Amino acid sequence: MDKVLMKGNEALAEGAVRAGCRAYFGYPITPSSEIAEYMARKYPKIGGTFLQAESELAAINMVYGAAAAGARVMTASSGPGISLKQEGISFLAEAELPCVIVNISRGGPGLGGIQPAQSDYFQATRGGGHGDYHIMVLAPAGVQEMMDLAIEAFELADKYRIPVMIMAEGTLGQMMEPVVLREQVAEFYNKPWATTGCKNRKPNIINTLHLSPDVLEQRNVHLQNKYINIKLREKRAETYMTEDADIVVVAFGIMARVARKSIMEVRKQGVKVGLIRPITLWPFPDDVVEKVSDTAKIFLSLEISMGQMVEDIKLAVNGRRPVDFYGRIGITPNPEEVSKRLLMLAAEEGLR
Amino acid sequence: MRKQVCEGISLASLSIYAGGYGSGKTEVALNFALEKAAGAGEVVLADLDFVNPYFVSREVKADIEQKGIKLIAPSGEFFLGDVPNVPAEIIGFLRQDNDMLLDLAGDEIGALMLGYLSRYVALRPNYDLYLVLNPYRPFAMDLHSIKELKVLLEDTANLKFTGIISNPNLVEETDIDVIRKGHQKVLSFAKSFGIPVKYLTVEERFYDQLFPEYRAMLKKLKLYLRPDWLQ
Amino acid sequence: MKIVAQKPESLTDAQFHYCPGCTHGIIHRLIAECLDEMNLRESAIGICPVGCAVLAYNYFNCDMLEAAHGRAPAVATGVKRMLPDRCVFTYQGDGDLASIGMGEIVHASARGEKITVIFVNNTLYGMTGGQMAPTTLLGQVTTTSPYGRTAEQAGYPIKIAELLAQNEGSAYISRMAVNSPANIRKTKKSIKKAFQTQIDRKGFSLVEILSTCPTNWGLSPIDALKWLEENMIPYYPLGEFKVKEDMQYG
Amino acid sequence: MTKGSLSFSTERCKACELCICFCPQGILALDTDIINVHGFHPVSVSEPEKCTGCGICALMCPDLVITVKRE
Repeated sequence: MDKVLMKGNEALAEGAVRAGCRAYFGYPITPSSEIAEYMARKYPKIGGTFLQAESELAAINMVYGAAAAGARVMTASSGPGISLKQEGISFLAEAELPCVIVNISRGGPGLGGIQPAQSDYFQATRGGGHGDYHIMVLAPAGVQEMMDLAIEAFELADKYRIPVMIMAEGTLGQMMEPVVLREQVAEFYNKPWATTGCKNRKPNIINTLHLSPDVLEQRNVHLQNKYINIKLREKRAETYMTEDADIVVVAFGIMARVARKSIMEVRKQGVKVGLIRPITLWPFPDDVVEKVSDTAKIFLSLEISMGQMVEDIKLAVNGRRPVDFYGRIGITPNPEEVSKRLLMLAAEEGLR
Repeated sequence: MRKQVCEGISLASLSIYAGGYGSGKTEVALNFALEKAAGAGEVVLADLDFVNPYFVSREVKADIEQKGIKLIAPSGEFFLGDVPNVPAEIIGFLRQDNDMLLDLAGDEIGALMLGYLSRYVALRPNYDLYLVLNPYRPFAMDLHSIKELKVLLEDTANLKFTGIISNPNLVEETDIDVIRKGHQKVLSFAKSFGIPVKYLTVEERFYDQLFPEYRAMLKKLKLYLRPDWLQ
Repeated sequence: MKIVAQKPESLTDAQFHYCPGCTHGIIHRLIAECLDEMNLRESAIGICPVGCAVLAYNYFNCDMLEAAHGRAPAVATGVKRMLPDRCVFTYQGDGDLASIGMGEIVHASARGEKITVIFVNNTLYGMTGGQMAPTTLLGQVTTTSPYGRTAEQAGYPIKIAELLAQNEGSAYISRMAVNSPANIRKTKKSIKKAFQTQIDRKGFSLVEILSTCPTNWGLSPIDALKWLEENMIPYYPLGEFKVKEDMQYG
Repeated sequence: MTKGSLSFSTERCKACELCICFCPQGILALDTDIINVHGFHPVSVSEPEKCTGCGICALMCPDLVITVKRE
């Protein structure tokens, strides 16, 4: 199969196109803008809707409208823009409107910087906006996966009627790798709930207001049941050399790539290290972590943040093993410094 | 002692690298600059990628300055910012007798910078404006798209291309076949534009095998900006 | 005997929750009558605001969406771009449209978004208990302008119809009132024109409708209509501010 | 003179009196003998024979209380 050399952002955008997404609403922000630029170029040629909104707020609400109309629709932004979108994401979650939201993440808080970071982990995995809700969060680790998970994200969104976020570091959005172009998705979910005009049926209403406390609680219970269902079925993680590992690194996105390189190095020096790479950040693959904690002696959360995912690992390990943390922000830790940290940890724990 | 450029007598060169996003301009410019720096004279490399400052020459500033290249790039706070910040000294350097290379950002957005500088570029007695092409990139895979890009770039830059640099690769997954097939494609594009392909750039691991085939046109590339954890 | 007036098909049987004498009910009926008469009910998709009309999805007998505060024009944009042959309208109050949703409405208009906006101006936030709105008149007492709105402290009331008429994308902009039988009839005609503008793909259409809030104004329904006539119409003149006949978008 | 006939969805009436104020014939009034489900005295017609079927009452009614027929 012929390969194409793509940037992560392009691969993700092309993945969306191949998933049948023909609507994009967005607002420019580095380092996510290529996704908008790709769609702006592509859609006029294949018949799709690209619209640069006046604000992130407008963009996410256009997504709300297009999703309500039954379309596969996407928006992309980066940290500060994702914060602005939270109002709409909360509404989308409650209205159960499927859509894909991309965060090509950069460092915060505030304007922060434009270099890669994973410090929007809390925002992404805890809901982000007001109310008791979750969105699904997928974390690709390579350019091919940017395309594959984009397609997967649309399938999951429609299957569960839930907004799905793809969170990828700025680096992954910008870097290039060869990609196999996936087949165009040909079969789509029926959406009898969509507001498309009530010809030959009763009117549909898409609403998030529930003034009666009973109804409000029922709605929340309904959402929670859906989340439980998703947790049962959709947790995803990749493991690497965890079977005999004393130290297990947990890292997602590009940090998992860095970790792999370090693990190979450190293993040469006799330290048994393995890797768990969460692919779904929500639902967090706590089952995999829990299982590995039967044999692992210590976990290391490796993040481009000041320590966020470490909390989910601790919840999964539930006190059975210590969980250490190493992270930086704006600067991606390189394999050498990760190796150094692993060797230090091994020495401290007498694992060498 | 720096000399001002005088028409007709200068041996100074100016090479400008333009092209689509991710066509390999920066790695090509870096390698060509280092090759020049290995010879004599002052080499100036201007990193004008303000659009999306990921994988830009200024990441290896210290390294290349050690090797005798003067790097012009946004400095201080703007070093890795996305604020357009044309270093004022670039105009001064353009008017001096030096070997200079301009590395633009991708697409017509990158070429806008050249539009801005074109009146100074025109003062140079000779310059090369290269279209860097990797036919494995989206929007660079067919003649129609390339043509669109070329026209857009030339209009924006207010200058015409003088040559093409063929840079066919799939990074780690490149093999001889990928290069040959890709280069064939670039040759056919070049033919329909009537612009010569000046160089074929390949990673150094392919150089020896391909040299008998392509001879002087072949240039080897060392990838300076590719993270080592990508393999 | 022929029927002169009855409940239009485009309204459900649900009773309005609005206060006695509140003119929201009249405006709902006018929209529904237009949908009926123009045979649009089955292709209509309405977007509700946050404000007193937040429950309007219970009343219109067509597909309805509830939007976040002020975002109805953005939501309508998303719907209309996906379903260009449907009739998409928003129903918004002055707080929703002229304050928190100012960005969305100005840009929907500037883009010439082919939607119809029904903008109900009653000079205050009715839902939250009568706070000052961007359209509150100078001197008017509200819970957040207890001594009367002053220009010094709160600036001047915004004239939305005039403002949006400036935009090239606006194809039909009017201001109407529902304070008398004659004005109600004119309002209905204007709503029809606005829908027709959308059907003809001419661009953005908006009808600003001066409305009452007897409860928060502290007036009887009939006195509220008088107050509207004496205080609002002089500052917010009625009429058509933009009627683009020739413009045709792609 | 044309003749009209009115029927009322009494339970919808909120007694706002807009119909009463605008009726050109002055033949509408609140029926103080009745209290509807909302606790209002709903509107009724006192002299039905005088109704012209002009429809202004229904035009002014915010609550879809009145159906008007005309000969």
